Amino acid sequence: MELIFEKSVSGRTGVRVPLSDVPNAAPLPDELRRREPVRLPEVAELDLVRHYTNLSRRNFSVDTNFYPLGSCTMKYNTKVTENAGALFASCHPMVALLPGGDKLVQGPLSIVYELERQLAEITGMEEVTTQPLAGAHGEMTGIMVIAAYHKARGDEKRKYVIVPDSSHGTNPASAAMAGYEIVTVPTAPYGDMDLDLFRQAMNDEVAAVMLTCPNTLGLFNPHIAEICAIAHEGGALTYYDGANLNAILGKVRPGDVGFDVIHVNLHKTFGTPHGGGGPGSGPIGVRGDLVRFLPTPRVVRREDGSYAVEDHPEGIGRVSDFFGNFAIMARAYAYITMLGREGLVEVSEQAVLNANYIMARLKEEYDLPFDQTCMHECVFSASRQVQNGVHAIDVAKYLIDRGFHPPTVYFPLNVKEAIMIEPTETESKQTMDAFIEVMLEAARLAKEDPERLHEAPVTTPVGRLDETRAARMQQVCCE
Amino acid sequence: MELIFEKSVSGRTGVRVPLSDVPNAAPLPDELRRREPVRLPEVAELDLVRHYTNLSRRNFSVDTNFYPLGSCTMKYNTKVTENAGALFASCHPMVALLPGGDKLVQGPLSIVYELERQLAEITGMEEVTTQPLAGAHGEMTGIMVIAAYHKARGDEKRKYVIVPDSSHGTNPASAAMAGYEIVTVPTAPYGDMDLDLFRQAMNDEVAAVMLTCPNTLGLFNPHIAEICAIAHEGGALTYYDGANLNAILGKVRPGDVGFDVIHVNLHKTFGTPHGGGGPGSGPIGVRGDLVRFLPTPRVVRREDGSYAVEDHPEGIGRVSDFFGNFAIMARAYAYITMLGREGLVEVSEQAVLNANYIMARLKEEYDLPFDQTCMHECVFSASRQVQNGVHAIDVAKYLIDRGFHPPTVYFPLNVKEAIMIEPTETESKQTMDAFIEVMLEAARLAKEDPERLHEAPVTTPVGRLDETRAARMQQVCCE
Amino acid sequence: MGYCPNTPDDIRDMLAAIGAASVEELFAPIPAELRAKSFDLPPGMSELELMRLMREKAASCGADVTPFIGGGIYDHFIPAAVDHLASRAEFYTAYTPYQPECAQGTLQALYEYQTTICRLTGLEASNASLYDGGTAVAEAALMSLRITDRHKVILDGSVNPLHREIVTGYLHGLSAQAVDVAPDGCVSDLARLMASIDDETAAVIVQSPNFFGSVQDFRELAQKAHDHEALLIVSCYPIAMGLVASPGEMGADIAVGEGQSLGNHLSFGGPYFGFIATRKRFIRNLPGRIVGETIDHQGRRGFVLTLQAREQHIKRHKATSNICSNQSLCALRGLIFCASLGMKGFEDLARLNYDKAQYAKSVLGAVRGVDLLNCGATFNEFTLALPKDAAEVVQRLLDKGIAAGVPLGQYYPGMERALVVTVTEKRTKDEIDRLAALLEEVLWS
Amino acid sequence: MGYCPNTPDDIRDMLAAIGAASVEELFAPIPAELRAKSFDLPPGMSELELMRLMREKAASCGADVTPFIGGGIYDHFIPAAVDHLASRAEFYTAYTPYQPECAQGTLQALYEYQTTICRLTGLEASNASLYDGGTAVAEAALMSLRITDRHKVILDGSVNPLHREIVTGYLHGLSAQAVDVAPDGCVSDLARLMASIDDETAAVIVQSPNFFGSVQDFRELAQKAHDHEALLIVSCYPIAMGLVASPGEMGADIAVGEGQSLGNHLSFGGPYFGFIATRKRFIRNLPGRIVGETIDHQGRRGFVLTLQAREQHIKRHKATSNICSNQSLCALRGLIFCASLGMKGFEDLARLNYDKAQYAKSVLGAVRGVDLLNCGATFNEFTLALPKDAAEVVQRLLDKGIAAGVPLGQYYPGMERALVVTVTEKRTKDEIDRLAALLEEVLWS
Repeated sequence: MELIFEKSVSGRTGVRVPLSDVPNAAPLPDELRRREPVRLPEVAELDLVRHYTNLSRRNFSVDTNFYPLGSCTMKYNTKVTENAGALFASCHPMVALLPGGDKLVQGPLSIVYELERQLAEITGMEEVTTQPLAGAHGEMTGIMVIAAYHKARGDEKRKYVIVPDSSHGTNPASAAMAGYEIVTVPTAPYGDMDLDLFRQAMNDEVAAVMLTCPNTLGLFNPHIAEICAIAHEGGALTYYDGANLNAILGKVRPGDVGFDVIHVNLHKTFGTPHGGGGPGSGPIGVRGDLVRFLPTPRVVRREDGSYAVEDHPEGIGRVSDFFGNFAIMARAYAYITMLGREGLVEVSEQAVLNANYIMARLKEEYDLPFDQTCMHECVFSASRQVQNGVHAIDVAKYLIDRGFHPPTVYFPLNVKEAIMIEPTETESKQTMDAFIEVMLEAARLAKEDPERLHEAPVTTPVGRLDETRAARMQQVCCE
Repeated sequence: MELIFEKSVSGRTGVRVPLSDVPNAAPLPDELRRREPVRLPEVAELDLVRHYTNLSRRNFSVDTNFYPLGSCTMKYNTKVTENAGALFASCHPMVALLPGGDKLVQGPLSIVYELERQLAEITGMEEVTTQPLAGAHGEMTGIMVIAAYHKARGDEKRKYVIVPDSSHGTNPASAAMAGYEIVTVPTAPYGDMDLDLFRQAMNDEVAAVMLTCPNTLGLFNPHIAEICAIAHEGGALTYYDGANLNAILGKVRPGDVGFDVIHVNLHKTFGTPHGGGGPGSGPIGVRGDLVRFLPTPRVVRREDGSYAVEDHPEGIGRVSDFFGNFAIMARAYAYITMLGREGLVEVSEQAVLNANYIMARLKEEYDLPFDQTCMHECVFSASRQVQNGVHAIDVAKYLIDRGFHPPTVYFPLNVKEAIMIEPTETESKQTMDAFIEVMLEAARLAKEDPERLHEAPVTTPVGRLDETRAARMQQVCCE
Repeated sequence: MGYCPNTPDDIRDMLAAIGAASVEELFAPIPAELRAKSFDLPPGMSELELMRLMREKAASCGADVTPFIGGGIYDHFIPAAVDHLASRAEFYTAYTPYQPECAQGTLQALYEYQTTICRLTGLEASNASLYDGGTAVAEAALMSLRITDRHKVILDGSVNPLHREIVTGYLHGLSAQAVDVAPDGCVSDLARLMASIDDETAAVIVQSPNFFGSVQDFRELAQKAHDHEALLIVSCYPIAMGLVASPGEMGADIAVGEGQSLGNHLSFGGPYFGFIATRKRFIRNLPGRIVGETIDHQGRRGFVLTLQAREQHIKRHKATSNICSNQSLCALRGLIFCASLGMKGFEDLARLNYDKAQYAKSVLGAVRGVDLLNCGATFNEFTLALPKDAAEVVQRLLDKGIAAGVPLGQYYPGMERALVVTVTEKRTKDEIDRLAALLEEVLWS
Repeated sequence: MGYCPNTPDDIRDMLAAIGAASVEELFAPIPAELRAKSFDLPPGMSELELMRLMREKAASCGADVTPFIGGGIYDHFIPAAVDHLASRAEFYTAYTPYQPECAQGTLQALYEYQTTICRLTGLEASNASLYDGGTAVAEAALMSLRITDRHKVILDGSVNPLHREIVTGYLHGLSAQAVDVAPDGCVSDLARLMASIDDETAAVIVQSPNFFGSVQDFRELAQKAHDHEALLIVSCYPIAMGLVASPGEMGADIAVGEGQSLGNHLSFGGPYFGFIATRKRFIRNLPGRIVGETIDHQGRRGFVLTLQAREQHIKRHKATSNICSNQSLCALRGLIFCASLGMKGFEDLARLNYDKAQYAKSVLGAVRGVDLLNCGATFNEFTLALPKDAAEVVQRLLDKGIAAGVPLGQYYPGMERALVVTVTEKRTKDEIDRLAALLEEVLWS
């Protein structure tokens, strides 16, 4: 399909700009003026609409396809929460920061406040801030809070953050952005961070340990309380990556277990759409004595029940401009409020049931490196298929031809040829059965007709793309 | 694709019904109660969303494809008018009919009133009613008004309505619904209703003559004033089918020419979407002495500038429940208001330019039965292609494979193998050039590889369907 | 410039291809004396200004009034998914599915819609929609004339008066006779209806629940009609079908109704849709479009417009109706609404309407001086007898932001003190209690 | 039951396939002592009740205040097509395009977005979006540290104070130094900025137009920075790019900014998007995702995520940034906004902002006791010197439904009487005149 720029016709106009009701002003001084107009596409509204409507049709999405992309929690997002989030479109955030402005924005302030309370209860933390704009942003914010904590105690020597080798790449990257050096602890044969190696890595220069639980293998680490204890004993704090929180709603609260800081991905666990890669939202929760380090400002509830915006002078400052990705937060607030206690517990129960079902049905044909009850996702390996020259990517591409978005492949890094499947609770047994059929078919084809898998996908507008060429050419915008 | 009913799983629930805040009531008496629940599909919201999202993707539409469906005026409908129409979603029409209710609905009443004034000015008529819910409904309403006029004059003998053979089928059908018998006048070799035969058909039993102008060949009939005069001389009234009004905005006003009644299709000329076959909206306009026969109620403007709903006691009664398809009317009002005088004139000029351009570019390869300047649409014949065994339908189906919605084929009935192309003013030269390329390609294939055309379409979810089987089976709902 | 895409360069090139010197030249076939004498419209405006104007108008549209009114149109809950799905551009910017290969989306949806209507009404064949409730009753009446080749229709007085007016207009043109049978209070006078049936009768038309809210058993009436080879036409309120015996169960030959309450916004009167269903043997007498199932040459299932020989574009003046554009998109909304609730949800929704109305009956009936008119069983509407003129009471309550009901005087002379109150699932107990309190206040203070 | 589809039968069958007796059994790997001690949330509600609650909250969201405020976020016109297209489910319910064959929609759109950003900023390489304006400035600062391998950043005091706070926080963790240079009134103190640059300097960060609304020429500053092999980072307001010299023209090495004004709703603070563009030679130092063009085995053009070796999922702690989820959908809105206006429309829009602000300057500057602070050239914001405390004035005007501007005292001690006023194309002459009248009233009565 042509680029919108390639559809441009000189002199064609799209949407009409409002007419002016004021006099023309004298122009800007010459040296401040742009030399040439911005070379934007010149298209009619119909061109625009047809272009992006047809472009959208070149995507798989949750609303069109089963999307079992492990570690991403691609659940279905209800349309009512989408509508709820759109209600605040005309609300200028700066009003809240004007003197006396807070009383005009009680609705959205109440949502910030109440969502923070809901998330605190769900995670077992004392307080939450919704400022971080994505999971990784939450991680960085959390590590900044941890750094502020150590600094406030005069504990300046801590320069390391420990992460297991199975962690999301964002964990070490976020800790590094916050100024720490990274210590990576390998996974033990039982699938979790090696406890002994962790013990060895701990010392009084460690600022924090970052864990994902259930981990990226979809396994619940029964040693997390012990890990927290070891860390605390060494003066380090513990960070819980809430990426996989969808598995444990109402079952486990990281705060109860002993974690000090957590981030949650509203776009994974709390039913907000992923937007083709964003926006997300990554609030963090902290235990009691870290509250004072949370970013400024804070939304507070006054005694009269009204809400106000307050500076938070001891905090780490501002990590985003206002209160976070508010319209995403409003969707999550609506989601939590609509599902309620029982609904949220059901989320985790059904997510875990669905993952175990797929695991049970596929494990005859695909290697299962850690054959134990999984949580919300299961990780296979295509190593058996590799013997026939078929790799995880080939299975993935074949699924596309059959109308399924592929699982995550080649992650986590500690499983060779990983195929990581997360069905989520919103998918039915019937949909999973159809997916399982095709996965089994792929396994059969791997033996009988591997070429079919190598050629896939053939039903898409383009076949497998030359990524090396892309990296070499560095063609990232059109001329 | 499966039917939604085939996706039903017993016990599965979709959207949650609100909880009750009142006591359970004693049940209805047994004989009044439904025996079994309605067998509606039992699907989750995700099933529902995925089903209808994917179903929608099996359609061509203006927003995805060029749609030159002659006589349907498939222009692009701006998104802002769509939004404007949606603003009145929560407005109950019965409020307007309650005592004192009119003052609460001044906004929508003003739209009804102003739209009627706009349409009156555009068509050159005295007054307009927006009650008719589609073009054909407007036709029937118009003929009912004409019947009431004759009756009020005590002229009871008139029992015929004259239509040309090239008219839309709705013309004779509507007149028949209003109780008239139909006299059909053939088309003369010059493409319009044969004037001599019309003269012969006229007598004092004729109630009305219904004309479409430009006619369904896309030709402007220069004799319309004469036809009106002949009709009026014989005591008949003249009805203008406004289906093709898009060609003459600001150029010709049927009221000025001498027509007594007109209907306009808001969904053709005035930029409202076609909805997969409806809803449309078919207001009618009438000359001064027919105003008293318009349906009841009327929206009027009081001296103080406020709007009221009034009974219209001499009128033909009610033809629909309230004020017409209001949300469609609101879109049309927004369209007319946004385009304004100049914009509407440009609509017709560009629509006519586009049609003549396509006509000029294709007439070397397709027979053009009436080779003269056309208005908003042009009608070719595939008779040359028939010599190679290729029919209009084969060209149409080939266009589908190439991403274009086919033109109207086999209409009008007075052209053999008709291919009726109406590009509308919203399409660019570039889009038409792409279409022309494919049309020329089809003409070439008709000579060189007719089988290619017979096999088309091959890119759609289904190939050509067995219509005879459908008519024989009469399977119109699933068990 | 308006919304036309062609640039001056495009226009120049196109004129060259045509061989015309100017766009105006293309209008030469129009004789000068036929040219428009006026075209006096204001200049256009941009999106921003347009939406400013439209929002102003929408600010005064009665949306803040709490509606206890129906009259055929009901303030029901619409699941968010309905708007999202029906606003898919591929649905709403397509036209009539004349080319089935590239319109399977619309066609399959309409087939599913027809199935839904058959199941709601308990009948066997539905078309793909009519304009609205009123014209649907009229089309059913015309259909009965065609089937029976008779010219008399008996029209129960408890059918929605707006609909009766439309039916009368349609029949009038065809010189058919409409015999009105006045209701007995709030219920159909079944005895008089039955007595009116004779061998000239094409059909009897009743409504369930009727305009006063009453639900009645029409089985005996059906039998009597059938004894005379006449048809029973039942106009029904689709939400009630979750609880109330369907037209099919009652013995109806044709069921029609206003589909608005199935997922269509109030929108000041439209667009909504009318539905019609009948026994399979009458299928060729149905008006409008019908979608049927078939296969392609590879045996793949597909859907097409079928039995088009009934329709105006083929049969012209001998067509079963003049209808061409129908209300497809509204019908699609109805389908999605039904599918989103599902079998159980639809029943629950109906019950909720019933329960709330029963609660309102008890609370409003307890207001000093207010009586319930004896309407027998009701669904979600009922009729109150007030101690004062109902129109006045309604007007005073409107000033307090509440539309208390439809006063009957304007439709039924002599019933000036009667008020039809509607209670859907959207009305809360608090709102009902508030209506009772305000009614008491308006009546007595 | 919540929104999970499986029925009791499904669950039974699935458990049988798993070999588990109950769902609870699947949670056996979680030791009992780790189980949640509380989960005290209220019961759920239905759609209808939820929307009732949310609409109540939205009724008090300040949407009825006329905003003459900016501070980085602007009340601009959004063409209807933007909402329609960005709400296509295939866009908003997809995820990061890791599988390019079934994500060409997102990928091509992001490629077009990157092109748009390059053209707006006058630079050569853009990524696929960052979080927001503030974090974009911070990412640019970090990028300059990586490129120069230095640890000092000079931060102009007229950069948005909210952004400066974020930059400071980001730099703090890395023990990098942020040198603040106070503005000279409403303009950057170019002399002091230039004097601050030395061979330790990674970058100078300025903003155009700056927080006070002023537009300045940074060419000399760029030259000075480049002389020291330091970078110039310009944070810019994209709408101004229709009229004001671009960062590229000014000699910037990195351009960043808040993308909200390009088609994103105000939404009480987000989601918006940050953008970043740079010279092609620095492309490997960009943070976040980048889409590149390539071909498939048949030579068909396609788009993929490229240069992923920079990113956290590959490079982990050595990545150029930790960013993973970005603001794709908001960037898509920005793209569609720009494309809907086009080259000419975008320029016209910028001019309209400029003209309206110039008009407002003349009208507000004429209010008794009010002066324009000397800001030099401005785009659509400017700073007033009031005869009273600006915070008080703003508060009193808020009570009259008008947000008159951002009082500067809270950000610039000593500027308690200064007020930054924003005028976008959405503010009408009448609203501007009304602001002037009310300002006069509040100041003097």
